Amino acid sequence: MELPFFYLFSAGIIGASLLMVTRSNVIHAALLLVLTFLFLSGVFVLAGAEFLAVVQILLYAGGIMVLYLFSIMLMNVDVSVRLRQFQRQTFFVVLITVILAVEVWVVLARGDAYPGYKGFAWAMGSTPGNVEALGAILYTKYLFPFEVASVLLLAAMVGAIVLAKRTIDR
Amino acid sequence: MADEVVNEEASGGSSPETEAPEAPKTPPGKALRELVDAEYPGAILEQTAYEDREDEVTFVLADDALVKVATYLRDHPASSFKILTDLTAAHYPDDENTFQVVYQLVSVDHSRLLRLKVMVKESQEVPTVSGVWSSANWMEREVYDLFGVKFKDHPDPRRIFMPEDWGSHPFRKDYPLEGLGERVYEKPKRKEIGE
Amino acid sequence: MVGGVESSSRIERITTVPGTEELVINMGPQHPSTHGVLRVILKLDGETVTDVDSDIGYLHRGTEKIGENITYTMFIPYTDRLDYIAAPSSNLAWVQAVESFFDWEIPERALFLRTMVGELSRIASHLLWLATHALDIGAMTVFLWAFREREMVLDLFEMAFGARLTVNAFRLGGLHQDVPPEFLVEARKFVDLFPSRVDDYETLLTENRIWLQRTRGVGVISAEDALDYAMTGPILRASGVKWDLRRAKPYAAYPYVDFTIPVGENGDVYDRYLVRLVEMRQSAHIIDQCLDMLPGGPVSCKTPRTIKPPEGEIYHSIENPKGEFGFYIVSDGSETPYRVKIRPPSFINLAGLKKLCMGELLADVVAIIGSIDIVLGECDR
Amino acid sequence: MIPELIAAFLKIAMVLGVISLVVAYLTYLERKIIGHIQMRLGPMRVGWHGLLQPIADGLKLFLKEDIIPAKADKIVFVIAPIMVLAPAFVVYSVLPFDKNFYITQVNVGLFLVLAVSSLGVFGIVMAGWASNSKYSLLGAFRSAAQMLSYEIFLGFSLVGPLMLAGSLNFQNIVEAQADVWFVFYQPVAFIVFFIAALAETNRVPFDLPEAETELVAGFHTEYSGMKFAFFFLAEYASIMAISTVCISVFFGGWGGIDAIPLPGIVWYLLKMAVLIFVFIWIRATLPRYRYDQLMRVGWKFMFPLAILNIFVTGLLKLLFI
Repeated sequence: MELPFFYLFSAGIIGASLLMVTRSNVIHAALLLVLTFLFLSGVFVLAGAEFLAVVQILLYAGGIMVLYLFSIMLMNVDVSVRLRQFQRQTFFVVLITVILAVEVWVVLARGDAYPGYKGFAWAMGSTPGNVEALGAILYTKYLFPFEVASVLLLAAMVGAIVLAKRTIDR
Repeated sequence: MADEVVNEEASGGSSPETEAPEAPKTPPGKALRELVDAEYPGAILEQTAYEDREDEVTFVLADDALVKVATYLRDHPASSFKILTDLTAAHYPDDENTFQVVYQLVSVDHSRLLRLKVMVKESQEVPTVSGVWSSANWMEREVYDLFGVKFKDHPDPRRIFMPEDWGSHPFRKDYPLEGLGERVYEKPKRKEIGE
Repeated sequence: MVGGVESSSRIERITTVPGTEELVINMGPQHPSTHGVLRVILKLDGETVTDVDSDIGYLHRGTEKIGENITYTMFIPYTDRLDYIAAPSSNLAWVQAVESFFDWEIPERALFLRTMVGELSRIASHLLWLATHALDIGAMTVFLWAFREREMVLDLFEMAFGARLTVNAFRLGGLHQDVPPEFLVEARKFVDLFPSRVDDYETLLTENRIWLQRTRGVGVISAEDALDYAMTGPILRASGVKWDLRRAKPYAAYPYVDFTIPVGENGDVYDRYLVRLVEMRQSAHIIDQCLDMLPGGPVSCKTPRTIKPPEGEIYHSIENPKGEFGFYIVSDGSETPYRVKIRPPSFINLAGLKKLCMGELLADVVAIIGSIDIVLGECDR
Repeated sequence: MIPELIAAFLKIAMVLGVISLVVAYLTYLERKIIGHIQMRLGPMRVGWHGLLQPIADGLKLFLKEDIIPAKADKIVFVIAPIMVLAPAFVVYSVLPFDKNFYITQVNVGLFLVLAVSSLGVFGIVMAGWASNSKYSLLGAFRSAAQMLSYEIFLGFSLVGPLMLAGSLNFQNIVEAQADVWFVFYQPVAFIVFFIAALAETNRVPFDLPEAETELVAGFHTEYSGMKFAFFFLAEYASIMAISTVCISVFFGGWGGIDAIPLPGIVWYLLKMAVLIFVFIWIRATLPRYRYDQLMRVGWKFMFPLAILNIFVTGLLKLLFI
C-alpha cells in the first residue's frame, strides 16, 4: 500500500524539481517548488512523520513560498523570461552536481557510521503521537540549540523591521 | 452623538435686505467701487448693475489689473470675496471684444455677490486667477475647452470635457449646430482659432 | 559570444533596481464606486495616493449650448437631466433664475410647494448618497434601507408630477398644476415616519467603530481650503463654514420656515456624513412646517405667452443638495437666452478631489469620492 | 485492500457530494437571510421560495462562456481556481461530523487543517498574478498579506484549547469537552479565533481582497463561468470548514445536552447553523475595514491577546492541574 505512493511522491519530487530548474519564468519555477514541497510532505507522511509533513506544508509552502512569490511578482518578470537561462556555467554546474551526488552516496552507503541518523524520523514515527516525542526532545535534549535559533530569528526579525521601516510624516 | 460634533444654531447669517432700506439712494456696489478705485485707480473700466440689485453688480476690469484686483478683493476685510463660485465666458463674434470672461465672486462674511468681467479680443490671453482661487483651475480649463480662450500661465492647460484631439471649441457662436460639422474626427485641425 | 555579453549587461540592468516604482491605477469610468462615468487616474506609492487626475466629460451633452437655442420654458426639462438625483432642485434653480428677470408675483402656495418638493428632492439625493457611500465602505444593509425610503419620495413625485426621476416639476411663474390632495396626506405620513428611519441608519453607522475608523480624519479639508476651492454645500459646512443659500439668500418659502444649519468641525468624511444626516432631518422638519402653513389659492401667476426677458444678465443660485447650484443667464431680449451657464456643484467640488486625496490610502479615495457626492450628469453637463 | 479502497472512495465521494450541495445552499441561505435583514425577500422565482436558485445559478455558471484574458498566463490562470478549491475540500478529510462520522483520523488533525487551508493563499496569489491586471494583483497581495497574518492569529488562538485537550486529534479534543465546552474556559481564544476566522474566509468586515467598490472584485476580477464558481464554492466551503473547526474546538463538536437525546450529527448541524447565521448577520451589519486598519487590528490587538492567552492558560494549567 505504501510503496506505490512512495514511488508516486518520489516521481513527483523529481519531476517537479526538474521542471522547476528548467523554467525560465520565475513564477512558474516558484510554483513548481511549492509542488515539490507538497510531494515531499507526502513522503514524510509515509515515513510516519506526520508532524514534520504538516510543518513542511504550513511553513515552507504556506508561509515562506508565499512571501517568495510576493517579492518575485513585484519584480519585472518579463525581463527574466527573455534572458538566456543557461550561461557559460555548465562545467561548474556539472562539477558541483557530481560532488554533491558523491557526497549523498557516501552518506547513504556508510549510514552505519552515523548512529544518530539511522531512522530518526522512523523511530519517532513508531511512537503513537510524534508531536509529544518531538516536543519532549526539543525542550529537553535540544533546548539550547532551540533557544539559540529563536534568539537568532528574533534578531533577524528586529533587523528586518529596522531596515524596512520608513518614517512617515502623517 | 450628532449634537456633539455638529453644533447647530437656531438661526444665523446676516440678512442683506435689512441694510438696503437704510441707504436707498446709494447705487449698489458703490462702496466696493470706491474700495477698488482707491487702491487701483483705473482698474475698473466700467460698472454695470442690473437695475438696483446689489448682487448683480458687475465691474469690467482691465485685463492686466485682473489678478491684483482679484487678490485685493479676496483679502480686504471689507470685501472678503473668498469664493470664486463661477467662471465662464460669453462669445460675441461681432463685437470688437469677442469674449467676455465672467467671474462670479461670493463673500461668505458679507453674504453678497460680485461679478467681474474681462473683455478680450480674439487671440488675446487672459491672466489666470488660479493662483488667487484654486477653484479657477478647472473652470478656466472649461472655458478654454469650450470657448478657446487661453489663460496665461495656467498650471494645467488641458481640455476638460472634450477629447484632447477635438479640433475646435463647441460653445462659440459660430460652431455649427447641425450636420457633421465639427464632429468629424478625420480632420481634427479644422479651425484652431487663436493660433 | 555576443549573446553572453549582452545578457550579462541585461543582468546588470535588472540588479540595479531603480528604487520603488509608482503604480498608476485607472479607476473608472465603469468602476462601481465612481458614481457614474468618472475616471480617476491614481498614482500610488504602495497604497498611498501620490497623484490624482480626474478625467471627466464622458457625459458632456452641451446642455448650455442647447439652452442657448431653445426658449426659456423649453429648457426646464433639460435641467432635469443635470442633477437627475434631485431633479426638482435643478428645475427650481432655472425657474427662479428666469423669474428674477421679471417682477412676477409668484403665488404663495406655489412657493411653499416648491420648497416642499425641493426639500423632498434633497432627501432623495441625500438618501442616494448615503446608500452608495455606505456601500462603498462595505455597509450593504444601509444601501437597501435608504432605497426603501427613497422609493417613498419618488412615489410622492410620481403622485404630484407623474414622473419619478426627471419630474419637470415647476414652470415659470409657479407650478403646472396643483398637487393632488393625497400628495399632502402621503407627504405628511412620510415626514412623520422619516426621522425614525434616519435613526435606523444612525444605529448602523454613526457609532459603529469600523465606520468611525473608516471616515474620521479621512479626506480632511480646512475651511480656508474649502473656500479656496469654492466647495459649497455639505462639504463647506462640514468644514465649519456656516454658509447656506437658503439662509443667506432666502428664496421660495425659506424665509417663513425655521430650520437649523448643521456645521461640522473637522471637515472630514465623517463630518460630511453627520451634516447630511442632520440636513435630512431638517428637510423633513421644513416639509412638516410647509404642510402646516400651506396656503390655498392658485399655484401659478399669469405669465406672458412668450417669455422675453429684458436685455441684461443674471446670476441666481440656490442650495442644491450637493452645493450651490446656479444659473448665469445673459439675455439679449429675445425668446432664447444668449448665454446659459450652469454653476454645477459637483464639477467644482470634484475639482478639489486631488486636494482631498493626496496622501490618503487607496481605499480612502473611494470613501472620499463618495463623501463629495457627485452626480456626473451635472458635472459634465 | 481493494474493498478498503473502494469504501474509502465512497466515503470521500459522499462527504464531497454532501458538502458541495450544502455549500450551494449556503449561498441560498445567505441571500435569504441578508434579504430579510434588508427588508426584501431574496430569491423567490426559481422553485418554492427560490429553493432551486442555487441549482439554477450553478447551471448558469456551467453554461457561461469561459474567458481567459489574452495577456493572462494561461496555465497558472487555469490552475489557480483549482488551487483555491482543492485545499478547501481537502480540509474535510480530517474534520469530524459525529463520533463515528469522519473520513479519517489523524494525530495532527487540527494542525493539518491549518496547514492545508493555508495553501489556499497560493490559488489567490496565482489568480491575481496570472490575470495580468492591476486590480487583480493588488487584490491578491492584499489577500495574501491578510491571510498570512490572520493564519498566525488563528493558529495561536487554538493553542490554548489544545493545551487543555492535550491533543491535536479532533476526536480527543471533542471528547475533552464532554463536560464543559472550551469556549467557557477560553473565551479570549474564542474571540480571537472568530475574528481571525472572519478574516481568513474573507468575510465582512475583512472582505478587502474582494472589495468590489475598491478593487472591482479583487483577485477574481478576470474570472468567469465555472472558474469563478470555483472561487465562490471555495469561499463557502472554507466558511463551513472553519465553522466546523470552531465547533469542534470551542463548542464540544457533536456533543450536546444530555437531557435532550439527539444524534450527534444533529447537534453538530444545529451549532453549525447558529454559527453560519452569525457569519451572515455580521456581513449584513458591518462596513469594511481599511487595509492598514485590518493589519493594525491583527498585529497590535489580536496577536498580543492570543499570546497572552497562551501564557495565562499555561500558567493556570501549571498551577491547578
